[in-house]
Amino acid sequence: MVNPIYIIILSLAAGFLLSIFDKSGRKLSLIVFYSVLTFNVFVIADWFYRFTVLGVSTLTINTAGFSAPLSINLQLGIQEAFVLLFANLTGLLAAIYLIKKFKESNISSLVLYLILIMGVNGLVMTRDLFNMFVFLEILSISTFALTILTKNKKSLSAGFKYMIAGGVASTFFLLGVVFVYYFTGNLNLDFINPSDFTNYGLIAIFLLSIAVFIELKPFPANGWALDVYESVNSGITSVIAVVNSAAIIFVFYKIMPLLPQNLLNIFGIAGVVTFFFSNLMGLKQTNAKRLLGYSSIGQMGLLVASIIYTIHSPNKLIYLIVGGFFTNHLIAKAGLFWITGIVKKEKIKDWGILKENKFLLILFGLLLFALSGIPPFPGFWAKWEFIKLLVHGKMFFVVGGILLGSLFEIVFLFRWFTIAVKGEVPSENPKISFEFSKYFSTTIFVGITLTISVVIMKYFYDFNWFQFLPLIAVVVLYFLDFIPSKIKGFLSLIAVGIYGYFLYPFESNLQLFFGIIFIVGSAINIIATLNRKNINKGFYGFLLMMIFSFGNLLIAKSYLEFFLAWEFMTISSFVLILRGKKAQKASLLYIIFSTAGAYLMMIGFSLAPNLTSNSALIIAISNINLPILVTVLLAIGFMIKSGSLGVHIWLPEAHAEAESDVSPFISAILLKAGVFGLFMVGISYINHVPAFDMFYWIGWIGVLTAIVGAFLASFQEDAKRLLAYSSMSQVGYIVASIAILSHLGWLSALYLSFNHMMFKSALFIAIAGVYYRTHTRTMYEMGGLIKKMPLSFISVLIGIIAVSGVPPLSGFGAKWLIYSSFIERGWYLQAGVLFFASAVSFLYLYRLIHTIFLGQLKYEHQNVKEAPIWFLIPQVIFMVGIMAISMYPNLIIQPLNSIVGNYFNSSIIVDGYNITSSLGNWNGNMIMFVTMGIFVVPLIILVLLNGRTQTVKQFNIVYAAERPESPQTTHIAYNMFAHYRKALGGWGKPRIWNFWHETNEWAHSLSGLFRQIYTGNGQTYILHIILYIVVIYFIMGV
Amino acid sequence: MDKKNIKKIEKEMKLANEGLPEKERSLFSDVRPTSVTPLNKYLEKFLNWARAESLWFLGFGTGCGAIELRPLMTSRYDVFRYGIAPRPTPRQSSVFIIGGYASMKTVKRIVRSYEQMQGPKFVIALGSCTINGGMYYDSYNTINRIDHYIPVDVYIAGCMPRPESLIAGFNKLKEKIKAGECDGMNKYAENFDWYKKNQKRVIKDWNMPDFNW
Amino acid sequence: MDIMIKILYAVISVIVATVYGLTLGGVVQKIYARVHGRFGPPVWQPFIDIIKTHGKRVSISHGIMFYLGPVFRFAGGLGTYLFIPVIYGSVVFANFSMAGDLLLVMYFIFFGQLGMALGAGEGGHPYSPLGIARGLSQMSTFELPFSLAVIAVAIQYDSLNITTIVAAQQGSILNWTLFTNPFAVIAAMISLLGMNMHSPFSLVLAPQEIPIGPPVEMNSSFLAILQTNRGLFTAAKLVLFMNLFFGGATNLLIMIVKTFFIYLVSVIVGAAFPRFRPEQSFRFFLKWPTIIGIISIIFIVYF
Amino acid sequence: MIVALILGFALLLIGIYGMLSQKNLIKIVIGFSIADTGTHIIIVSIGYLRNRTAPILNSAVDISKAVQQVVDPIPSALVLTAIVIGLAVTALMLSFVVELYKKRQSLSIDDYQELKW
Amino acid sequence: MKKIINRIKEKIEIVSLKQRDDLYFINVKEEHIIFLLSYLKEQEGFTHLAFLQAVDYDKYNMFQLTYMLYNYDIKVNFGIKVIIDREKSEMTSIHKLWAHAWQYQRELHELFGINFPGSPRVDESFVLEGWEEIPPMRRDFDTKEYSEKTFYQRPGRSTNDPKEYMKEKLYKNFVEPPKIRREDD
Repeated sequence: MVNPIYIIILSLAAGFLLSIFDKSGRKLSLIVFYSVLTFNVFVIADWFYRFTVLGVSTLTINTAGFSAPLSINLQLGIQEAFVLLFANLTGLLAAIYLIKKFKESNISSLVLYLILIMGVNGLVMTRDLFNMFVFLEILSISTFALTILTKNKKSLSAGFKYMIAGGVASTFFLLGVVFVYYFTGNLNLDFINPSDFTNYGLIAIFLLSIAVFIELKPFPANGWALDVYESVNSGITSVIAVVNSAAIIFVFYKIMPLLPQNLLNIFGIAGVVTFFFSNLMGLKQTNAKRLLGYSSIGQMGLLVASIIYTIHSPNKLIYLIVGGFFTNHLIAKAGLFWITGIVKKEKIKDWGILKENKFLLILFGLLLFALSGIPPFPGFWAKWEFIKLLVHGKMFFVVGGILLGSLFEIVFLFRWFTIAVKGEVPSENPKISFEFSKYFSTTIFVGITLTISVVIMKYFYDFNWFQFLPLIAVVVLYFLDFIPSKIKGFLSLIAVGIYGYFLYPFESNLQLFFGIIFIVGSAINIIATLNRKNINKGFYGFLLMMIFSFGNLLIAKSYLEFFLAWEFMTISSFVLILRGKKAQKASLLYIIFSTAGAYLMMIGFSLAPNLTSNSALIIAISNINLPILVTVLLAIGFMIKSGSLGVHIWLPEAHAEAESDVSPFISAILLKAGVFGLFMVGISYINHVPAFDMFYWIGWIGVLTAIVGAFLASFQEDAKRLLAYSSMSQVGYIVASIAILSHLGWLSALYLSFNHMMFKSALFIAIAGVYYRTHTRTMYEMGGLIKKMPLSFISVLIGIIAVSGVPPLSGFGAKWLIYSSFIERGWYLQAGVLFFASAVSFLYLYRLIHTIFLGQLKYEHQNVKEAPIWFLIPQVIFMVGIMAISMYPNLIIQPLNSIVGNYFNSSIIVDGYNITSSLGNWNGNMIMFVTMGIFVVPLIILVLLNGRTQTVKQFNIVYAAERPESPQTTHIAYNMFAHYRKALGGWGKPRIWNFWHETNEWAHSLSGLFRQIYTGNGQTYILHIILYIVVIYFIMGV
Repeated sequence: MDKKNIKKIEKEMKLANEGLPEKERSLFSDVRPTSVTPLNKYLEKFLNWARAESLWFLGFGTGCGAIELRPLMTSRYDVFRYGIAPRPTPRQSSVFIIGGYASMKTVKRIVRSYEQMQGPKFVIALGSCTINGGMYYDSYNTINRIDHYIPVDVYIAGCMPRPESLIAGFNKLKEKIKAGECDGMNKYAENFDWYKKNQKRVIKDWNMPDFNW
Repeated sequence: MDIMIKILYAVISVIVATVYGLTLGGVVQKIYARVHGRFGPPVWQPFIDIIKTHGKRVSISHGIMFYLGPVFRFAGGLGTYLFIPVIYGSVVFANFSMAGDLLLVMYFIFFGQLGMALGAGEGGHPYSPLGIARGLSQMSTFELPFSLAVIAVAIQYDSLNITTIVAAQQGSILNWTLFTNPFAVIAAMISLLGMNMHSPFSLVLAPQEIPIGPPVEMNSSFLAILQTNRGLFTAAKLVLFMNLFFGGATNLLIMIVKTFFIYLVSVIVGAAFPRFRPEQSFRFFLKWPTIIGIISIIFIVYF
Repeated sequence: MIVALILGFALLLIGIYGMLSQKNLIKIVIGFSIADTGTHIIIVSIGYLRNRTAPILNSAVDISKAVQQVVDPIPSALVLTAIVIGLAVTALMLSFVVELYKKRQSLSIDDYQELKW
Repeated sequence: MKKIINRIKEKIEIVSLKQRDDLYFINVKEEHIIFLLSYLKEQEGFTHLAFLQAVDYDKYNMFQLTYMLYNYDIKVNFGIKVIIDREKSEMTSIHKLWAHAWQYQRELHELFGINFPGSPRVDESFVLEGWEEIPPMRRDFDTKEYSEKTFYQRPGRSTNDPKEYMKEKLYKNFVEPPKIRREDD
C-alpha cells in the first residue's frame, strides 16, 4: 500500500530538516529520527508480508513519470524486501544502540545516519546503473563521515584508509558504468542484454563487477576494512559490517546475470579463498574486534561463493542457503559487535569478565554458536545444504576450503567462548556497566535468530517434535533454573523415563539394545548427579539435551536428522565438559575434534545415495550401497567420537577435567554413540562388500587403540585420567570386534559395549564418591580407604574384576567371545596383541584399586565417611546388573544372538547355559557356581585351622625391626610401573600427542605468516587493490 | 580360659602406648597379648613334632654370632637336612637366634621383632655375652642378661660357638620342643608387665607401642 | 546324583595333585641341594612345614581383604587345576573339564594372581605392592609369547578345548605338538620359566631385593594356604603344559613322569642363572620369545 | 574523441600513480582528485559524436533539429553528478587530513600504521 | 717433611715431635688450629682427614683433640693436637673443610660432651638413644658401677687370671721348654 519511494523521500527530507528541529532541542530531533527509521522498517515489513504470504508479484516504481529506459525505475521484489527488511531493522537497532552517543554528538551524525539508511534503501531498489553509483557514493560518504563518530587516532587513520580505498573502488565503478553505457547504450539493468559484452565489451562488465567485488573486501585487498572494524565505534562498525555489506552484496547479486560464466567462477573461487584465509588468519588474533573483522570478511566471502554456486539451483534452495548465510552473518555479526561494545575489553584473554554477567554470557554464547553453524541456527542448515550442493557438483576443492575454513573459525570462536566462560576475571574494573539500550538491541537480535531457526525448522524441513526435544529441554529447564538441584534431578529423571516410553516402539531390536544403553544407562547415571547441593544453573538442561539427542540418534529417519541429533549431542556434551573447573583446554580440544569428525560425516552423508525407505536410518541403510569413500569418511567421523588411536587425545582430557558426575555419561554412554555409528556403517558394508577391505584396517586400529590405551592407562597418576584411557582401550576392543564382521564378532561387540557401560559407570561413580570425600584425584595422595569406604571398595573390586575378564564375572564372557571370533576369523596376530592388552590391563586395574583403597590410610583421611547415598545407589544397580549377567549369561546372550541373527547367520549354538562356538564352549552359569564352590573350600580351611586371629592397625607391619615413620612414606603409589616404562624405552614417547601439537603450531605460524600482508599502510592497501584487479584481469584471460 | 572371658580381659587391660605421640596412637593396635593354651594333648604332641622338624629361624644378626649362621647353610654343615631354614620376616619364622652382645639400641629391635613373631616361638641365645654380659659385662651399653627382656629357651655357651655347637643347640631345642617345654610365648604373655618394666628401664626413648603386634 | 560323584572325584584328584605338587617341591629342593653339593631337606619337608604353619596358635590379619587374599589365591589354584582334564580318558581325573576350555584356564590363572595382589595390598607393607607391580608387569610380558603359542595350538587343532587337543596328540610320540610345531613349544617353555618364577625371573619373591615380596605380611594359616597352593598351582600349570604340548597322559604314572621333566627344565635353568633386573626381564620376554611365538603361528598357518 | 579518451586515461593513470607513490597525505588527495577528473573526461568523451555541439538547448540549437546537432546528452548529464560527488569526496578527504594533522602533527602516511596484522 | 714443619714454625709457634718417618705430631694453640688445618689442606697437600679423636685429662681439666691428616704425595701422617678447656668444652666445627667431619664431631659430642656449634646434626643421638647420664667416655663416669646399677647381674660370675687358670686347667703337667739363646739379645 505505501509506495516504497516514500522511504527514500522521507529519509532525505528528514535528513535536511533535522538540523532545524534540533534548534528547538535535541529531544524533538531524536523523536523524528527514530520515527523515520521505524516507518521505514514497517513499510518494508508490510511489503515483505505481502510478497511472502499474499504472493504479490514484484513491484516496479517508475520515477519522473517516464517508463524504464528513460527514467530510473526502482524495483521491490521478494529478494529486495528480504534484504531491506534486515538492513533497516539492523539500522534501527544500531541507532537504538547508539542512542547515548547520538545524544552527546552534534546533529550531523544523526543526519549522516539517515542519509546512510536512505543510501542503502536506494542502492537495493534502483535498477539503473548510474543511479546505483550515486547511491553507492552517498552511502560511502556518509559511512566515511560516521567512522569518526568517536574521535581517536586509530579511527581517524582507519577512516582515511577506508575512504581512499572506497574512492578508488568507486572510480572504477564509475568507469565500469560508463563503459557499459558505451557498449550497450543503455543504463537500466533490465534492458541490458549480456550478449553485448563480446570481446571488447567484456572490459566494461569486468570493471563494473570487479569494483563491486572490491567493495566486498576480497582476501588480499581487504586491509582497509579490517582497520575500520577494529577501531571504529562498535555501533557504527556493526552498521558498516552488516548494512553496507548487505547492500553491496545485493548489488553484486543484481549485476550477476550480466557476468560471463568464467568471471563468475573466478569470483566464486575468490570468495572461497577469502573465507579460508581470513579464518586461517583469525587463529592468531588477540584483539576481539579485529577477530570479528576477520570473521565478517570470511563470512562475506562465503556469502559471495554461496550466491555464485547456487545460481542454477531451485529458488527454494537459494532462499535457504543464501538466506541462511545472510541472516546468520548479519545477526551474529551485529550482535557480537554490540557485545564487544558493551564489554569494552580489547584483548580476548580479558573476556573472563563475562562470567560476572550470566545473561550477557548466554547472549554471547548463542551468537557465537549461531556464527559457527551449530544447529538449530540458520548457519547450520545453510552449510548442510550448501555442502550437499557442492558435493553433488563435484567441486571437492571448494568443499575442502569451506570446511577447513569453518574448522579454523570453530577453533578461534570456541577458544574465545571458553575464555569467556572459564578465563579468570581481570583485576582492574571488573564491572560491566549496564546500559539498557545496548542490551535491548542485542536481545532483540538473538530473539530474531531463534525465531528464524524455528521458522526454517518448520518451513523447510517437516520435523516432528522429536527433533525439537533437545531444544525444548534446554529452554524449559533454563526457566526452571531457580528450583533446587535435587528436584530438578528428579524432574529430569521422570522426563527421561517418559521420553523412553515414547521412544519405546523401536523398529529393530538393535535400536532397542542401544536404546537401553543410552536411555536406561543415563537414567541410572542421573541418580548420581542428584548428589549436587547448590542450584548449579543450566546443568540439567544440557544433560537432558544430551540424553534426548542420544535417543534421537536412534530413531533418526534421514541423514539430516541423524546429523542434527549428532550435533546436538556434541554441543551439549561440550557445555557439560566445560563446567569442569580446569576444563578450558579439554573442552576446546573436544569440540575441535568432534566438529572435524562432524564435517567428515557431513561430506560422507552428502555423498551417500539418498534413502529409499522411510524407516529408521539404521534399517534403511542396510539396503543402501554406500560407496567406499563414504564408508571411509563416516567410519573416521565415528571413530573420532569413540576415541580411536591417532584421534584419541581429546578423550583423557575431557573425561578427567569434566565434573566427577558428568564423566560417567561421557565415558560410558557418549563413546557408544561412535560405536552405534560404526554399526550403521558396518550394516551397509556387509550387504555390498566393495573391493577395498576397509574393515581390516579398522580392526587393526581398534586393536592398537586397545594396547596403547592399556599402556597409557597404567602410567597415569590421576584416577580419572586412568579410567579415561581404560575406556579408550575397552572401546578399542569393541571397534576391533565390530571390524570382524562376523556373527560372533558383533555379538562380542554388543556384549562388551553393554558390559562396558555398566562397569565403567560404576567405576567412574565410585571414583566420584572418593573424590567427593577426599577432594583429590591424584592417586598417591589417597590410600587405605577400604576401612573408611567399604561399599565403594566392593563396587570398584567387582568393576575391575569385570573389566579384567577374570572368569566368574561377565568380563570373561566378553573375552571368550572376542578371542573365539578373532581366531575363527583368522586374525591371529590381532588376537595375540589383544591378549597382551588384556594382560596389561591388569596393571592399571591393580594400580587403581591399590593406590586408592589398599595400602596406608593418610592422616587427613582418618575421618572420611562412606560415599553419599546418591553415589551408592547407581553403583549397587550396576553391580547387581553385572552379577546377574555373570550368573545367567543367557539373559543377554539370547537377545543379542537374535539381534545379530538378522545380519549374519548364527555361528554359535546356545542350549541351556552352554554356549558352544566352532572353537570351544563356555558355560557362564556353571563356571560361576564352580568358582563359588571352590572359593568356599579354602575359606572353610582357613576359618577352621586359623588360630586366634588378631586384627591389627595399619602400622603393625614388619618394617625391618623399625617403625614406619609416616603413612606417606610407606604407601607405594607414585610412579608404580617405572621399571615397565624404562623397559618400553623409546616406545613410550607420546608420538601422537606431539603430532597434533605440531599441526597446531604449524597452523598458527602459517596464520602469522599470512597476516603480514596487512602492513597498516594505507598506500599499500591501494596497491593491493590495483594489483588484485590486474591479477583477476589476467586470470580472466581476456 | 574359654573365649568369653578372654574378650573381657582384653577389653579392660588395653595397653596405654604412651611412648607414641598422640597423632599416631590410632595407627598401632593397643591389644594386650594373651597366652593361648593348646587344645588337646595328643594333637599338641604331633604339632610339637612338626614344629621341631621344621624350624624356621629369623635371619636377625645381632652381635658377632650372626656370622656363625651363614656356614650353617653351606654344604659343609647343611642345616637344611634337619628342616631348619632361614626366613626374612619374623611373621613366618618360629626361632629367634640372638647372636652375641645386645646393646641398648639392639634390645629395642630384638623386642620389636620377637613380639612380631607368631604362635609357639623359641629363642636360642648364642655366646656368653647373652648369658652374663661376657667380656662386655662392665660396658655402659651392653645388656648383661637377655632373659630379663625376652624368654630364652636354649643358651649355647662359647665366645661365639662354632656351627657344630650351633647344630647341637638346635638338636637340644628339638628335644625340648618335642618334650613340650618351650612355652616362651605364654610365659611372655603371662608376666608381660615384668618384661615391659625391665625393657623400659633399659630402652629410654620408647617411640613404639607397648606390644608390637 | 552324578554331581556328588563328580565332586568326590574332584576331591580325590585335588588331593592327589596337591600331594604330587608338594613332593615335586621337595624333590626340587633336593635337586637344588645336590647342585650345591649338600644333602638338602627330606622330600616330605613341605608337608611338615605346612603342618607347622597351620599349627601356629596366633595369627594377625590386616582386614577383610587380607583375610580373603590367600582364599582367592588357593581358589585360583584349585580352579585352574579343576578346569583341566588331567588324565586323558579317565573319569576320575576329568575334573570339571567338560566346560574345560583353554581361555577359561588361562584367565583363571589371573584370578589367583589378582586375589593375591588385593590381599597382599591390604597388608600395608611397602614390599608387597612392589612385588605385585613386578609380578603383574612380568606376567603381562610372559603372557604374550604364551598366548601366541596357545593361539598356534588352537589353529593347529582347530579348537580351544583341551580334551580335543590332547586327543589329537595321541597315537605316536611324533604327533605331539613338540614335533608338529616346535616353535610354539619353545615360546611356551620360555614363558613357563616366567610363570614358575625360578631364578632368572624370580622378581616377585626376590629374597635379597624385596624379602619374599607380596606374602611379606602373611603369617600362620594364611601362609600355610599359600604353601599348599604353591604345590597345587605348579602341578596344575605343568599338567596344562603337558596336555597342550607333550601329548597329555593316559595314566597317572605318565603324567607324573612328563610333568616332572617339564618342571626339571625350569629348575635347571633356575639353578644356573642369576636374577634379572625387572626391565631386563620385561624386555627379554618382549623380544625373542614373542618373535618365536609369531614364527610358530606363521609356521602353522602356512605349513 | 579518441584524443580526449587517451587524455582521460592518461590523467587517470597519473592520478593513481600519484596516490601510490607520494607519502604526503595531501598529495595523495590531490592524486585522487586528478584521477577523478580523468574519469570525468572519459565520461564526457564517451558521448562525443563528430562535429556536433554540446547538448545545451539554447539559442544556437533549436529544438526541432537538436537530435542531429547535439552530442549524446546522457554522459554529459551523468558527468555533472559525478563531478559533484568527486568534489564531496575530496572535501571529506581533506577534512580527514586536517583532523589527522591535528592529532599527530605529521602528514606522512607512514606514521599512521599502528593498526596492522 | 722437615721443610713443612719449618714453614709452619715461621708462621705460628708450635711444638713438633717425630714419631716415625711417616708419622709426625705437633701441638698447637686453640686459636691457630683452624688456620693451620686449612693451610695444610690447601697448600701442603694434606688432603685426607683420617680421624678426629679426643682424650679426657680431667686431672688437668682439659680435653686434647687430635686431628690426624694424611698426605698422599709424600705418604706422611700428621697429627695436630690441640688443648681445649674441659668446662667450656667447645671447638669450632671443621665440616666446611672436610664434609665427613660431622660424623666424628657428632660422636665426640655424644660420648665426650664436646660441642661443635654449626656442625650438621651434632645433637642427634649416635649410639646411645635417650641417654640421660653424663657423656659415658668422660673419666668421671664409672661404667662398671653404671652397668651393675642398670643391667641385671647373673650371680655366680667369677673371673680368674688367664695365665694361672690356663696353667692350672690345661697345662697341669706342662714342662718349661729349655731357653734357646738368640744371637741378637
